[in-house]
Amino acid sequence: MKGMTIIVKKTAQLIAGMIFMYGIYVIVHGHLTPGGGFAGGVIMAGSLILVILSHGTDFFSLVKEEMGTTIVESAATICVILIATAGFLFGTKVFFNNFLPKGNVGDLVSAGVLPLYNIFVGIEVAASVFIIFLSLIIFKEESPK
Amino acid sequence: MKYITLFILSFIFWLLLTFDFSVSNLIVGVVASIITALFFGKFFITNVYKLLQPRRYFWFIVYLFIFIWECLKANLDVAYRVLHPAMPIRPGIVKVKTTLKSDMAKMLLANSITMTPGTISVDIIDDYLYIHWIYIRSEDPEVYTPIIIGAFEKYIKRIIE
Amino acid sequence: MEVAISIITGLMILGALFAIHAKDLLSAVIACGIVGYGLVICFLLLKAPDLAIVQIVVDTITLIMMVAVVLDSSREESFSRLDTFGKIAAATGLIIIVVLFYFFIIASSNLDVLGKSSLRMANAYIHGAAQKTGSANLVTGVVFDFRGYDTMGEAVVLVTAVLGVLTILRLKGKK
Amino acid sequence: MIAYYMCFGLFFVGLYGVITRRNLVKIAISLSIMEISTFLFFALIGYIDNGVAPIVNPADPDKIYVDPLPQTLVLTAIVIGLATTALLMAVIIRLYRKYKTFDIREINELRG
Repeated sequence: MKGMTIIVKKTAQLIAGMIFMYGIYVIVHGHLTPGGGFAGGVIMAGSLILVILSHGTDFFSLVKEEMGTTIVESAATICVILIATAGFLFGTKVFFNNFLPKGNVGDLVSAGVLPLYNIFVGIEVAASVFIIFLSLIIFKEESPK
Repeated sequence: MKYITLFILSFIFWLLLTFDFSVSNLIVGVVASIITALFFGKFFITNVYKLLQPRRYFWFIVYLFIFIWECLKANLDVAYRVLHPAMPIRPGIVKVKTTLKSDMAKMLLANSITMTPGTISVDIIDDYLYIHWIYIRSEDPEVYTPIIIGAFEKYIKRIIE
Repeated sequence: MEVAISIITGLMILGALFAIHAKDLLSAVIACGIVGYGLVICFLLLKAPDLAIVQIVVDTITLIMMVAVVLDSSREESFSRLDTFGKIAAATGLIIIVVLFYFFIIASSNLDVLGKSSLRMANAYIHGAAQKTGSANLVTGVVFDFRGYDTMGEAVVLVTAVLGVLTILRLKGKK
Repeated sequence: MIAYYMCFGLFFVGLYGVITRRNLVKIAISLSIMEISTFLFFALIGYIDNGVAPIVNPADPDKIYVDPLPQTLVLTAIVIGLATTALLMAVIIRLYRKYKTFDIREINELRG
């Protein structure tokens, strides 16, 4: 897949890291401000898509990247279920039990396991949106017109 | 080197976003900046030592004022053309040769031209910028080149090259 | 508030009608973007910033996907005269729509007036959630704590959809 | 009340598109329009007059908050909608590669 012109390339180089950083901010502060795992994950995927679309890559690195992203996605989903099961093992016997100390409402480290759920769901959403995009590109490269 | 620069820049961005200087927030910011640097350091700009030279920042501030002045003039010009009953427009695409060499400088020039009302940069091919202009004053390259990019080019050269 | 939302929804309806009737598929896809971004403004007016953030990013990515599908095709919708079967289908559709609208008018007498409604669970969540979960953002608290099963099911649906996309697209077609 | 009627009008526009169009991309667009009208309906149900966004400020507890429950349901529904749209797009692109058309009637005739 070909890249775009110099204007888009250079702007993407400067901006993409900052967009990724903003996605992390939305995820990590998800229990304090608007946002959370879903929104931040899609923003992170958007920054990765921006880099791929503007720079362009060859077929083999796309396939390699897709395999890595699939593993990341599955691992994140398993982590979500593992945390839920951990809640089952500690304290009262309830799935999705919030077993960590809650802290003060409004602090960054508070709300028990909710930030961990946010982080893993964010990784999972980012990885799956990125995989969908990658598979569309790979399919296009694979079958010439 | 560029990994470290991206790390510092994204940490500054994190502090601006949160504006919270507690220990936990700083630790999370450092971890997030490391992740960002690992992912995007490969794509970041190469000549990062230029970020350490103070005179470039001085010229950048001067350039901001020049840019705002040019933008105001162009705004009034476009407003005159829109409000005039006869609509004196003569749109077309012109090809401008620039003396700037680095890609970053070309990007900044193209973005400045696009943000000025009335002109839009369509593409860059080698040293030539293709620009859509709302009123083509003349068809001679010697005449229209200074009108479009003359004000920006010398300052951008001092900022980036 | 009601007037503002009605105006924006009216614009969304116009965009939707244009999207359905446009001849060029690319402009149809872009007109579909009007509906999505109008929804973002509605969410902001209805005090739902979480949803606004998610919707604006999801809509952009949906647009990217649809444009990617449309761009490498012939882009034009082939219009032909409706035959008898098409006419019957359209007439049946119109009848269904009219009947549904009649049922909606009957059912709408049970709806509360906009801005006065309050669900039974709402008060329990609003008063208890911040203390019980320790999360300042009530939506996050409800998503991951009280409604954790929903979220887990959502994650599984997402994984399944990705598996489906990979399976469909990586299949080598029969020669 | 007008807002509810407009919301249902949007739903019926989507339904009309699904029934009358024969182009697969148009059908996908109409489905996403129906989806969007449902999201809007949920957000309308949860709105309370003079309410603020459901983010608790511990210093000031006596505020009216908008109902967080419908927002939660919509939050998961939006992401699932993205996934289903992606799946639909994958099916459409696969069909186009095989039959060279988006028209469902022609695909029906060409099948076999």
